Amino acid sequence: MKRILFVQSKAPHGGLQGQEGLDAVLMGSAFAECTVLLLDDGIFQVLSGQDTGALGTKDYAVTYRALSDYGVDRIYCSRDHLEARGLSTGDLLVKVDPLSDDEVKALMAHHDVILNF
Amino acid sequence: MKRILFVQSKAPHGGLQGQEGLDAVLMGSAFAECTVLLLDDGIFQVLSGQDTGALGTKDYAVTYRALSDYGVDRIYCSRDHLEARGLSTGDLLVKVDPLSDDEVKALMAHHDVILNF
Amino acid sequence: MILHTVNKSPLRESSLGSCLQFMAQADAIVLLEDGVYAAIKNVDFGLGAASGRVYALESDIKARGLDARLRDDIKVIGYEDFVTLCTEYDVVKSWS
Amino acid sequence: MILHTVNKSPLRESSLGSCLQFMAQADAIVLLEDGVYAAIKNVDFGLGAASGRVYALESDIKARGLDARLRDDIKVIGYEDFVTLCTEYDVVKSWS
Amino acid sequence: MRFALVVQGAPFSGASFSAYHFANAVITTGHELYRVFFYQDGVYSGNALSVPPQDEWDIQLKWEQLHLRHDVELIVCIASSLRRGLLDSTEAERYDKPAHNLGSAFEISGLGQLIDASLNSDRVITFGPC
Amino acid sequence: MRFALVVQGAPFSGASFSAYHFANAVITTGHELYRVFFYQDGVYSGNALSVPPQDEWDIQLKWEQLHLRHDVELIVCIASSLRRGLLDSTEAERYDKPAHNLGSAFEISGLGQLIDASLNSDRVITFGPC
Repeated sequence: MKRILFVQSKAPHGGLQGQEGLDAVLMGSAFAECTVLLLDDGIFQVLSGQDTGALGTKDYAVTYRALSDYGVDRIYCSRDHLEARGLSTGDLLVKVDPLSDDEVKALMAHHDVILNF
Repeated sequence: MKRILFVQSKAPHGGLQGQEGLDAVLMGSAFAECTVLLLDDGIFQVLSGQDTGALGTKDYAVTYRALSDYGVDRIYCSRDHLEARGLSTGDLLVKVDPLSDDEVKALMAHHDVILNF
Repeated sequence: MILHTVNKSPLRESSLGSCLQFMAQADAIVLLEDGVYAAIKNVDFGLGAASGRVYALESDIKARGLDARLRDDIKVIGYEDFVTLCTEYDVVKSWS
Repeated sequence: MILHTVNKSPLRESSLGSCLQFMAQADAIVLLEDGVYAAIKNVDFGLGAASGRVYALESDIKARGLDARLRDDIKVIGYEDFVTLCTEYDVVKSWS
Repeated sequence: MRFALVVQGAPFSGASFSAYHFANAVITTGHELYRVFFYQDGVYSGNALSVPPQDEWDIQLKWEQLHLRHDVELIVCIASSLRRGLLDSTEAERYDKPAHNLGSAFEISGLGQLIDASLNSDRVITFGPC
Repeated sequence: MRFALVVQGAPFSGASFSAYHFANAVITTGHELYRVFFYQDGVYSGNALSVPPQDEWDIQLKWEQLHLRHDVELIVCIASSLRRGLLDSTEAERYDKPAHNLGSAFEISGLGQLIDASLNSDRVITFGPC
């Protein structure tokens, strides 16, 4: 079974990359072993407390909670990028495992395909 | 006569901002006193030696040379941003006056409208 | 006096850095869209220099879940306040 | 082994920085589109760490007038070389 | 005061949403909205063929409603819209294209409208590209 | 080797140009081009109504020529293209839109094609968004 790594690196709401990246994960989860890695501003996508009512964009972050139902039970992020944003895992709306730089390198090398959003 | 400052801040060929920004300057020159300020990667738009033959985008940088014919005889840039890119005015295909940070502030305050590309 | 607007995340793009570099003493900043991430507390993006003159749009703050995570010197405003601010400064300059 | 591609200017966006942060010893980088600005000489964008393993696309270099302004440890390649490179690495990861 | 807005970002980059909210605020606070000029990727806001999902705004429709309710002038720059394939019936005919896709509330015109807006407004606000 | 390309950037961001050059190189070096999947702003490359100036490439036409010459599969993602107003005749009818604008060389399909391409190609190359 091929392993696909989905890397989210863009902030939510300032563009559709995050939302359309998550759609790709949901589709992939039915056919392959999928893992999600949050880098750079991608970490902001799982920040708790998002409310897009006044803005008009979709409140898609909650879908991250459904990932485990789709068999995607591994969501990682860069510990360095999390801390650079003054955040901790307690700020996130879903369970995320922070990784050291070397662990991120190993995770990437462990996959057959890397899709980037 | 209103004074319009056109700020170019994007690199060429990786998008149309620079090219479409220059089009706006040409149009503006017929109706108002126009000045061009190159900041950040906008400085790369007037780098000499550009050749887009293989790429397929437009070699529009030469149009900067025509600006003086349109009555736009002042092109400025940030000296700090020029040097941060390892460049000097000798690298540029048109005469550009480098400004200190304070001179840039004064230039912006001197204008009625600032259009950004 | 100039009102600067910034709509890019400070960690991802250089827009805020350039804005702060060329911002005069009497100028002010409005953070909108991804620009509001610069207002997050515990992280220094250079906004201290403009303390008291930094505004952020409420709808963008809320959409990104930042309302309880802001520096205390940020003034959260609505669009109507934004319009009024534009009338109080001579020129509006966007950094994107 | 991973082949990393970067298509953003290092002074404007954080893509190259993140790429270098997570690039392993045996990996290589291809600079394309605005990414080629990282190959400009006299300015340090951290490429020294990957010296000898940094490639840049000729058509992007020429379009931007950089051919006479490159670091000497940059390997300028065409698209066919780029395809071949992709076959020599296990995975291709884009930073954008 | 008289305002002109310049929208340079594509619909989903946030620029068009922000500009729309701002345009409404100009009207509700009693100021005058002289013109909204869509330039570069901003012209995509005028695409009448867009079909957003139910739970997302249709920004093209929002601008159209604003135009109908408050008679706000929505100009898309011809150079940008031709390149990006936003055509009204006239341009579709001129370049013998089989169809056109510009919303009826939007009007194709030249860069002169941007300069005119700069000269004849008290404030020009830009909603930036990505 | 078998290649799949993912184009996520809009036509003028360079992504579509780079992907086109790369696609040609895959063919000329004797490899197999399994699929080009246009996602997010990449779908704008399929807009048949675009009218670029003479001295600039018509990237939609270039992709069409590649498709006709080498029978390369060009897929645009339905979710992205509906949102952005890139419709073929079927989708235009389904959402009763007055026209359609997708080039005939492009085929609308779902995200499954991206996953399939990832599973059945040796290399997947992404040409990034802005």
